[in-house]
Amino acid sequence: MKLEKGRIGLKGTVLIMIGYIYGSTAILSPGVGVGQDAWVAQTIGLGLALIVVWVNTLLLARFPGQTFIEINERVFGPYAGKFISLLFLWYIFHLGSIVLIDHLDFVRLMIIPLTPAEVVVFLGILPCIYAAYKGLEVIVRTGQVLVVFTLLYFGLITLFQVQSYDFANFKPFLVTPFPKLAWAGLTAASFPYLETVVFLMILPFLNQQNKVRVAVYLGLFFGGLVVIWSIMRLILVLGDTAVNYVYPSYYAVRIINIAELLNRFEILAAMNYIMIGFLKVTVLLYAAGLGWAQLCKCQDYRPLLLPLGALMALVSLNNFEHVVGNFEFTTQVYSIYALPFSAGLPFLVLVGAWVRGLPGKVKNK
Amino acid sequence: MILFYGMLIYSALREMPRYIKRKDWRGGGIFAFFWLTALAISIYMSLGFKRPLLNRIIYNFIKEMFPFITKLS
Amino acid sequence: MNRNRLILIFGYFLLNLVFGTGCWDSRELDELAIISGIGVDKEGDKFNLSFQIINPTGLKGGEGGGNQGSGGGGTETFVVAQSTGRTIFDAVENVRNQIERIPFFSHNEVIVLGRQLAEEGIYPGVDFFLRSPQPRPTQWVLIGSEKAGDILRPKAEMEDTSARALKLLVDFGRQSWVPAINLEEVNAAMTQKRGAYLIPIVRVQGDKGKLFLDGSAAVMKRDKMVGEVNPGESRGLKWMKGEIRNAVVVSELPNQQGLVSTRIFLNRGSIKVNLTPEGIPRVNVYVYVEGEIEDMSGKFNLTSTPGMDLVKKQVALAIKKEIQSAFQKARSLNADFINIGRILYQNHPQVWEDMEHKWDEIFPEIRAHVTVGVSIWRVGEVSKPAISE
Amino acid sequence: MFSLLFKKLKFLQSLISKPEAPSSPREDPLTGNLVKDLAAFRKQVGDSPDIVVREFNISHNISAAVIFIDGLVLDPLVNQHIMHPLTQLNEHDVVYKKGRDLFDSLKNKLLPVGSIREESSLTKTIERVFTGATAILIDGSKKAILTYIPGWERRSISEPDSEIVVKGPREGFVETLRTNTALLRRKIGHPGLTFETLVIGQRTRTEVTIAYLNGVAHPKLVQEVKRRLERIKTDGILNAGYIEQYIEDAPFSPFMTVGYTERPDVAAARILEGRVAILTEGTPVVNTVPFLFVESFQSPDDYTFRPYFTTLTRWFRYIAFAGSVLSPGMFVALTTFHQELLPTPLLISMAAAMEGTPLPAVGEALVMGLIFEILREAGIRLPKAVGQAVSIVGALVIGEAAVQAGFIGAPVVIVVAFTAISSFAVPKQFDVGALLRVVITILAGLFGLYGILIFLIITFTHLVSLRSFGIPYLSPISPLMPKDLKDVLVRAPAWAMVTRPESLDISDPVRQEFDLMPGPENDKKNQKN
Repeated sequence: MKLEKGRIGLKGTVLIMIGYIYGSTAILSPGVGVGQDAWVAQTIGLGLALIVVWVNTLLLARFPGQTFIEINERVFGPYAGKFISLLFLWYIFHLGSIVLIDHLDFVRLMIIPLTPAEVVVFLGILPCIYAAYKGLEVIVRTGQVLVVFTLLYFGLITLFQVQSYDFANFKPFLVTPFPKLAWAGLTAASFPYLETVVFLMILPFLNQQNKVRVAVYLGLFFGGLVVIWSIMRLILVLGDTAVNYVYPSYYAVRIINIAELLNRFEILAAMNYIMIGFLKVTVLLYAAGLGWAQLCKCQDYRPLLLPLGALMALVSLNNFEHVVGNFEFTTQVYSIYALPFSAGLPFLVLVGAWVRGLPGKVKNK
Repeated sequence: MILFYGMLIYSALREMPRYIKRKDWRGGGIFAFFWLTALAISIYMSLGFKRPLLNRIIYNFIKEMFPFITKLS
Repeated sequence: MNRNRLILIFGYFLLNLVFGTGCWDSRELDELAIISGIGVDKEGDKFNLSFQIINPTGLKGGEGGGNQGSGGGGTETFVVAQSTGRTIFDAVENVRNQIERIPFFSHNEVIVLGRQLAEEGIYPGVDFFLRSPQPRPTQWVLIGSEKAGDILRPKAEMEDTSARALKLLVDFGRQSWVPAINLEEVNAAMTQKRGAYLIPIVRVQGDKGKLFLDGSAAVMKRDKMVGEVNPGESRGLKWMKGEIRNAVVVSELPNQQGLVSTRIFLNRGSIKVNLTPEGIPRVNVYVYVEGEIEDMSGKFNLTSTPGMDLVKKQVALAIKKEIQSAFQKARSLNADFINIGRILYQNHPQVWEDMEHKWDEIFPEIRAHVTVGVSIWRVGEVSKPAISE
Repeated sequence: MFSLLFKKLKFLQSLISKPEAPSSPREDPLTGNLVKDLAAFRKQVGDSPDIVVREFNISHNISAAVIFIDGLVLDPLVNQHIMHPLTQLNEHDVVYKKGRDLFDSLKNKLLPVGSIREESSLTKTIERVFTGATAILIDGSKKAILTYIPGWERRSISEPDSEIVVKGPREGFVETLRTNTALLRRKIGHPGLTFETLVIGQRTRTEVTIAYLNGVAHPKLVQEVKRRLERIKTDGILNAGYIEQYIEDAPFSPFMTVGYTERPDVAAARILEGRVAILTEGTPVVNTVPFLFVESFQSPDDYTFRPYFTTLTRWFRYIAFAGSVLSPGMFVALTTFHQELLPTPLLISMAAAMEGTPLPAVGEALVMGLIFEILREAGIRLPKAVGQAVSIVGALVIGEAAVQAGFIGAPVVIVVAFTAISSFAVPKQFDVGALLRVVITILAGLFGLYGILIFLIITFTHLVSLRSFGIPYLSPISPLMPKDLKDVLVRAPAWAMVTRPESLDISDPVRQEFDLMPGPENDKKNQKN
């Protein structure tokens, strides 16, 4: 029995992967900590991620059309498999709550500062639940339009910021000590790129199963390009001062002022952050809901979305005591926390499948 | 908070009859699990206790396990 | 039927949402005190803030023939409120004791910092404006020649508020001689440990309180004012950065042949820092300008290539002089507002690492080599002066 | 409180759940005995004054009867072409005495009428008589002859008021189904144009015809349309709007998923694209399915003017729709939440204009919106002469006086006026526009731009999830079909629209040849070489 009947196309999948990767990096701009070499760190991170997701593609190629939860159960049997699935689901769920609060903190701090957090989060999770309820096809079709809008916005902002570009900001090139750079690269790898592990729940529904690898790599690569360019733009515009701001990319948009006429573009930026955050949270919520339903062999995943979404919102309210805690967490320990889930679990399962020789005689079926 | 209570009550009113109709006890069980957890957290929060600060705990734990992080970032 | 029940319940909660909760962030337009200019002064250990608040009713009367006639032309277009507090935000909250509306900073046009504050350190005076999401990072920052409050008080003659007039003055002046700097740039400049920067100084002239922005500027190191540059020196810096869009260079021709004014409309500039074999930085400045001759006193005949060459040479000399004077001032104040340190860091990071801690000793020794290229295309409609022989 | 409501709902449902036993049409064959048949006929239909039963004899001995409804047939023609030949027969002419032969000779030789058909069932006969046929019963024959000489009052073909074009045909559909099918036939000469007829409504017996182009429309689509139409078991269909509500995909959605038009050229164009048209007797409106969101922004004039201009106007329509939905909400959000986003001079003059108005901006926007909706409604329902007076009074008194008196700020009036005008630029979606507008204004008053954005995301997700007869409602935008954007983002010239819309999933995608770009003959040759 299939819980999800929808099939998604290659183009849409690649587009939502781009949006997903760009997601919270749009706001938080990771790796700015290493100054003008942040884009190098991002490139290192992308490179690492491109190597690591090889595992995911191998896994999906071994078990075409099966989600990570189903694969786990095949490889490790009902109990150990369920345990690994639980870890994975916890990660997705927790990531969803972090992303949710990242974006809504922005709304709360910059757009409607006096509105209580609960209301903002409640309103924020509503469209996510609705879209996840409508199923994968709708998520992808909605998402791809949002991503196209994002890319248009991106081009527009790039164009408008040209006058404040200072290419000297890139200099001096590579003065950060290597361990620091490597650490920043690792953080970058795990912060936007390896979060794509959630697509292990979505790619099985791709209508061309032989194109899974293409989808993963195209999405990751172009998403990486977008992120790297956004970081480069930030350095070009703000230079070293980028670290001084809580939301540097928003600030960089705020200072656009062309001939006293084209200014106040932050409305576009804010809309973009909310839309892209919606996309990311929706994907995560959907994956969590579908995962739980498959784990417990429910007949339908959709009823779970409301309580799960409420739970995600409530947990997101209980993640940090203040914005600083959020930044510390994201920049310092997140990569260590996430790597075992986002890189370790697929690897473990792949090794397990390889040792047990699975899937052995699929062809008899 | 009242919004979350509303959401939970809505979901219960909407889904419980369907589960009973379908006799999908397993799905109903997991639904109830999430529902009750969410309700518990809502009540906890609306009673005005200090928030549990999940990520703070993870943060402190990992910071202690890997002290080199502070130097690098 | 089930669906109907659910819709009812959901509707009940929606109603609850609409009526039971408030609209936390909404502020009606007529509840706002729209601030157009802020003056920050320091008096002892307290901050004294002056707000120039737009009075919409006054504008209404002045604008469109008066609505009910009650507004009339007599109402002021802006009011100035003052308050003191131990911090900026403290003062902002204190001003609410006097004005009945919510202060609203998003449309602030200029921040004027008092002279005393500038000497003691401006950071405590601007942190609030950087931190709060309301004030825009693109507003101009100025330093008042005296107290900032006195600068905001006089009425502007043609604009609604004097803050707006001041903003327009900066907007125009930054094309030629005013080293305009906005809030974001101030913040960026303050992060430079060894560098310095300029903030224009605004003066009040005459009894009527005419605002006056001549291009003299305060030299700031980190957040403290260490000296003052005169208009020529600040323009010297702008030549180097290539920021001039519209400026007049008055150059003297040799042998008492008169003066030539040239309008410069294009300016490119670059500062290169090289290292001599002994490891001492040496600055090369390249400036290129294009202009046209606007007027001339005397009998000098332009209708020859050597004549034009002479004018070009004199223009180049005048610009060179200004640039050198900027260097001179920077050396004498030991304030690197040309940002040579940063250029050095960007191009020779290792060298900079050695020099950074003794930059204050090295900087006054640095000499600059200035090259100015001038191109003049137009001479106007007169090629040969009427009184020439 | 709720329990009471539930009880009420339950009661209502119990009413609905007892469906009326449908009166199954008994097969009632004609006996061949005229007296008996007529008695049976009278028994079934009663004695209404408009039913004409004219009994007479064909050449003395054979009795016969002509039955028709007065008003549905053209009297003079019935007299001339049916009564005259039948009554003027004399014995010598009746070569065949009785029964079958007589019947055949009547049918084949004597009746100078084009549309003739036989019917052996009494019930069917009655049905046909009631829809305008003239029945001839002959003693001794078990079949009735039905002729069609319809002659009821019908409206002449005129230009539809709702879809006016500048450059194009002026004819519109009328209430008569047969006329409408004829109009379509005249537009599409290809024999592939197929009509299929169903009768819907147990009491009204309304004839509903579906029209499609065989070989172009997807057979599955035709099948699905027929299935949904056959599902309708109701007592009456008086209007195409009824049909819409029974067959649409998302009955709870505010967006319509069934298209409509009053123009034969539009209907023909849709049929040519592979859609199915549904013509309902008694309505000058033809429904077309599937209906896509982008169709609301197309107008027949788009295809008659130059491409550049129409591309521009089409974009104006998109902007107008966005404006009609968003502008009051944006106004509220900008003036009460995000004043920093307005340019300073604008903010100051708005602040000056709204100084001292008693209501908050949300209230002003909602009240003015309400007044506008009332004015519009009043203007539509009133006679035309009065309607103008209403709009003048509304515009002058309410707008001008309210601003003068300081009840309402002038900016609100400007915004509402802009909203009103732009909502008429996209007539097909103006109902949705009004609905969304109110919700967005309220949300903007509560949460500012954030509320608007959340609502827009939900609306967009909803739009994406809609389908109209299996076709995603938002195609070709999402799912993206780049080929189809030629008629969405721009309006390509006719010679460039080589394929039919891909998003409709039709059998025969190619509309025309590739090489149709016009130009002087020589140039074309040069290009080829």
